[in-house]
Amino acid sequence: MMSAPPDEDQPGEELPKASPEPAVSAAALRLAEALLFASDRPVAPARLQSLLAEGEDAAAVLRELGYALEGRGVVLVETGGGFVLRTAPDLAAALTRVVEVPRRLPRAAMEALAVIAWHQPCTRAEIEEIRGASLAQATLEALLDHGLVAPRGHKEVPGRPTLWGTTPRFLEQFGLKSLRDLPRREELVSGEAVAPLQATQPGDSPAG
Amino acid sequence: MMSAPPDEDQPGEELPKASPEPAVSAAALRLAEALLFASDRPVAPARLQSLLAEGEDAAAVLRELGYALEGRGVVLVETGGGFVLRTAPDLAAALTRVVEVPRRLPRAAMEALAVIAWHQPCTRAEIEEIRGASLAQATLEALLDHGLVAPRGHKEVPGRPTLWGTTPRFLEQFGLKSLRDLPRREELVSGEAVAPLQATQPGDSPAG
Amino acid sequence: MTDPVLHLRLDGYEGPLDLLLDLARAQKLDLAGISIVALVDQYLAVIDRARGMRLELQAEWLVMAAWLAWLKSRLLLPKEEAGPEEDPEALALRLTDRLAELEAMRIGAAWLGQRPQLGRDVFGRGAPENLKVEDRSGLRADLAALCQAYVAGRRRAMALRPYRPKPRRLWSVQDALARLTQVLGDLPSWAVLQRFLPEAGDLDTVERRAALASTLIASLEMARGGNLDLRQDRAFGPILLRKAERAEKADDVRAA
Repeated sequence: MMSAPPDEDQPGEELPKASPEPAVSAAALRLAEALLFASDRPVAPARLQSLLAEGEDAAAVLRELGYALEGRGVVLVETGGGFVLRTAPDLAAALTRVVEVPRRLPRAAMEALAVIAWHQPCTRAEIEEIRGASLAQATLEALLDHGLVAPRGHKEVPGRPTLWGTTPRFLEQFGLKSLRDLPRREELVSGEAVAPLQATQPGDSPAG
Repeated sequence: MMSAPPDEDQPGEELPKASPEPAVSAAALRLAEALLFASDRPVAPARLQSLLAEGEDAAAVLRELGYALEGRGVVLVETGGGFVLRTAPDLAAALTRVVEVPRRLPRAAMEALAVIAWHQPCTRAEIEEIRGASLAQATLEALLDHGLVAPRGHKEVPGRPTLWGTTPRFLEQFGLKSLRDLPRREELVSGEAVAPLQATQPGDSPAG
Repeated sequence: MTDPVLHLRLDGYEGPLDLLLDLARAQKLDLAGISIVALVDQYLAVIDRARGMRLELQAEWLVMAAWLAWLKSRLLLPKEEAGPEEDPEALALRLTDRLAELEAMRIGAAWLGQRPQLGRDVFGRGAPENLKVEDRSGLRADLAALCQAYVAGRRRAMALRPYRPKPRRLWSVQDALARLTQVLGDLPSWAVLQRFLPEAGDLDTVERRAALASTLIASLEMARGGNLDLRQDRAFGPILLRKAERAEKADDVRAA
């Protein structure tokens, strides 16, 4: 039985990989490997020790296993109070499979995008007027991040607000050849053409 | 390149195992080991193939990995439509001392499972006819809970009873490559597929 | 072999077939060679003994007992006395077949049971590593959703806007009089009444009808004053008007 700390203080300076410990049996190595493989959490040396035959030292077995695994697809890592086997870090990229999980745009973003699509170029104030709701900065940024909208100059009114329009990426996303492929907005909303938008009426301009 | 006997680590000229395959690179072997190691489900050769360099053959790599793991604590097993790593069967006794083991299936469930395995697809009435006893709801539920059986359509007779069959999980559970690995019924009866009869004496287990 | 089930617990068996199989095994290893008559006797003996102890024997056990007793009586009869539809040899064969099948399945269960089982004898990866990375940068949106979003946004905006009745631009009789007076001088001859309406572009139906009515009233007023001539050749026909040709044509109007 070994209750003392493992033999790290023993000689063997020149040979870093040599095992100066008594002897680690092949059976102990197998058992350690199987236990580490099957365990769902880090294996503390004490847990391995309880499986080993008299005279075998868990710490030495683990060290030997670590050597044996060098350069293999799997490495021994000490973590969280125990040892675990992990795939070699340099292989992770090759093994990782990317699964595309497309997201939906939040409702506000989708509506803002629709307003820009049908009323472009238009200012943020106009988008808010047309939707009847304020437009959060994050929403506009989300549309920018997706590359769906882009600035299209400035409106020549006091404050020179940015005008927004859709991008070629927008056409691609919605399978449009050109903006003319969008249904006319009178077809979507009855009375749309007759009632002029407040924002476009001179008296309602926020700056004026 | 595997560890167990240290000398085999060297890329020696004369390979101990005859490998008529083109060539299995050390990198491919590492990759295969890491891939299988990371997964708890059988990995189809096609999945490995997609990761390999041009000219490498997944089947050959897996065969080579199987050789390399022989006698180790973790071995390569073909089951349920793919390859998977499992702890070596002979280590069960040692490992079960530290790994939690689920209860075994009761005799009635094992027998019903056998009937389904050898007679699939079959109806509940057919299972009961063969066993000469009704099939308790709990028994069927236990098999379903373990994912060992699944519905396989309906039998086109009055009442359209459900047909039952075994699952890929069944193959995994019992380490079978495919249903063809089950001994034929004649082999069972003739004793070619040895199984101790004593284990099935009715007195051994409570009524299922 | 004579009495292998002296301390029988019937509820240890999964039904009568199970017991029969056990009894048959005690007779011989090869089920094809067992004596059906001996098997029946053993079964009946067991049931009899069990019935002495437990009255609540299940029906299936008793049904099997009755059927076996009947089968035995047929087997013991001379061959010619049994009808072809109830050939006792065939029935006995059917019984042994069933026993053989149950036996096979029991061995099958044992065969499965002694294989190293996953999670009991062999173990898979305890902490599998997730090799999947979700790429959520993609966008799920189509034209239908875009249209729907536009409609939803506009509908909400319209619902929010306070109701403002649309201002009616009604063409008054005064307007019509002014327009008629202004335009009439340029007309060389008869022209339809509709030509004297205001610019039609942005009038809706109601406004258009109102303008028509006021223009007609205005034209009647002017005709009364002798400033223009009106003419309608037939009922519901077009109403024509022109600048009055003073005095000499006044009769024509009255005639019309």
